Amino acid sequence: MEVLIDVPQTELFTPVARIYGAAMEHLPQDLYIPPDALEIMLDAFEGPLDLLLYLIRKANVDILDIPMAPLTRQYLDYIDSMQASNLELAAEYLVMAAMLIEIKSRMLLPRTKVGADDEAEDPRAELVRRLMEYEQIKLAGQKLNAMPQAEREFFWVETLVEKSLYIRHPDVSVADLKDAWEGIFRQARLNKNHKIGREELSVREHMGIILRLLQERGGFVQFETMFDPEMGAPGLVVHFLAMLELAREKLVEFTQTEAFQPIYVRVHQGGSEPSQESA
Amino acid sequence: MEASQVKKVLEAALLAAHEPMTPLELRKMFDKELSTDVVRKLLDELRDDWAARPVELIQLASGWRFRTRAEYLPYLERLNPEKPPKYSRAMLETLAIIAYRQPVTRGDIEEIRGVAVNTNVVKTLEERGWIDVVGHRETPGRPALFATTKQFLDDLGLRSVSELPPLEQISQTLELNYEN
Amino acid sequence: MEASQVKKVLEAALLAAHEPMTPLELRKMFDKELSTDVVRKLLDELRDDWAARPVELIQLASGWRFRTRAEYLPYLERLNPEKPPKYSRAMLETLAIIAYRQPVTRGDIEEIRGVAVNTNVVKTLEERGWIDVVGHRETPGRPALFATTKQFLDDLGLRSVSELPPLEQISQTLELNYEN
Repeated sequence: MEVLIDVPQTELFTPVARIYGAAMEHLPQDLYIPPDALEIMLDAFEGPLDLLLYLIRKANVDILDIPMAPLTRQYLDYIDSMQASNLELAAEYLVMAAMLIEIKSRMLLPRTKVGADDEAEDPRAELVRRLMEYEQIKLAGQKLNAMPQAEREFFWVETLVEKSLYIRHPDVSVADLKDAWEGIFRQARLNKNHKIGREELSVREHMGIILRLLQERGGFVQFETMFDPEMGAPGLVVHFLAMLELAREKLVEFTQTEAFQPIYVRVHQGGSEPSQESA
Repeated sequence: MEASQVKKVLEAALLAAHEPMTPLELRKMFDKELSTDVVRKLLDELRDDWAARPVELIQLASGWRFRTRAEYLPYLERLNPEKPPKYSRAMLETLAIIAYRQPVTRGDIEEIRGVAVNTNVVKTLEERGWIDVVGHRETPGRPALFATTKQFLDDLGLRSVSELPPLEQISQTLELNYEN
Repeated sequence: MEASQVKKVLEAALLAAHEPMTPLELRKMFDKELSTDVVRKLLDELRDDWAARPVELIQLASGWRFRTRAEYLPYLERLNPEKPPKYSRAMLETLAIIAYRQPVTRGDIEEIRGVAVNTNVVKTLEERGWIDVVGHRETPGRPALFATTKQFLDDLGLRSVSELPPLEQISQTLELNYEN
């Protein structure tokens, strides 16, 4: 007959009891436990099933073949000792005592046959079923406790995210710009003479390109070098128009020392001389 | 985007996550460019890439997450001398009943353990986010039915309840003995 | 303990830490076997080891911590998208004027909009790299001329300003109205 477990595995959790301040780590090893030992073990049991299981395991008794007489006697001794010490006795223990006595009395009676083939049920069957189920759960609880647990055996990784390192810019779509422009129109009630189409836009873009190029090259550039044949004919025309528009808006000026000499484009120089001259 | 770059983005997201993440969620980072299957495949690769490192990428009930490997516990423990609280036997047995027999009512738990269930035990497990009420049994009083949560599985490093350690087969000897 | 093993322990601790950790704290894991200087040196090495990864080890005033690199934040943002910020009307109108009428001075913008231009509006657009100064108009005060940049075109998915929607339709509507 194998004993699955020795004692309730209380040492996993807390000492069984304290005697004169010293922790008592193991329960008494004998089957017939002196009542005063049981008394201090009160808190070590999780209830009547736990106590019963302990008594059975201690007695090296197969759980399926419980000797009812000694078991019931021991159980009652235990309850007596608790009552004698004025310990508050949980109702569950009394219910269990009643159940044990009932089983024992039924075992004394001759078994009645239910049917021809059916064996009469052993009065201990229900108790055995409950004890086995409880033992299974008790062991499962210990297994769960032994499993690695978050923040106990392992820790989650969580690196710092500094959101401020990423500035989210508002999204702007082409439609937003169109809406904004139309808004300005509506508000300003501009008249129909304001007609802005693709052509004019290209000119305006090229005006920016020319100014940027002049800036990069020191503000003074030979006229021909401002034109890249790769722009294609329409591009070159727009580029030329942009040049003229820039001149008209007095943003650039052209110089040529004499006929057939290179023409230079330069950013309009500060001062008011040219405008005075033209005036 | 190249696979190596996708893996780096996944790595960044998972290292920074404060909860497990599913392939479906992670996919959001790529503007639906990638299928969930591709994300899953890359997660498998990422797990292998980290095989020799002190943290591991694991798949849990509610997704993927990085955690420290168990063998580093002895060192990490020294950083926080405060020991994590130990669970009482009542707590562990109640948890075991809910985990292995779910969904169960308080009455079912009392029936198995043979004692009344302490309200604090259930409350503590609920507060930890390990169990919750999943319904009511249609019997008088409509008692609440408890079950374990995804977080319980996550915290135990499991993908599903079926990965819980199997119950001891105590009943195996039952039939043999009845023959006597 | 070998240096490589110490580094793994440091890596595990820092990846799981919820706040920056000092070399003095980290040293506790090694039972005073290591000097703070050695820990510091290994942290420097660890930082270099992580140089090519999506997470970086950084030294802050209060200690060392792993942090997600800034370039991965746009992806992480998609996991929990916040409402995108929006530009004010003034901002959009100013941008529209610069885009459609470039090059323009601040005075031109004010004239078209009928209100003074807020300095911050121009500054924000410049900081975003969408507009810049391409020259100066030779009028008193030599006001700066603003134009849109290549970056602006790229960000809006345009190849050239001429791809902006033409505004002829407005004029047409206006003409129609005038005909009535």
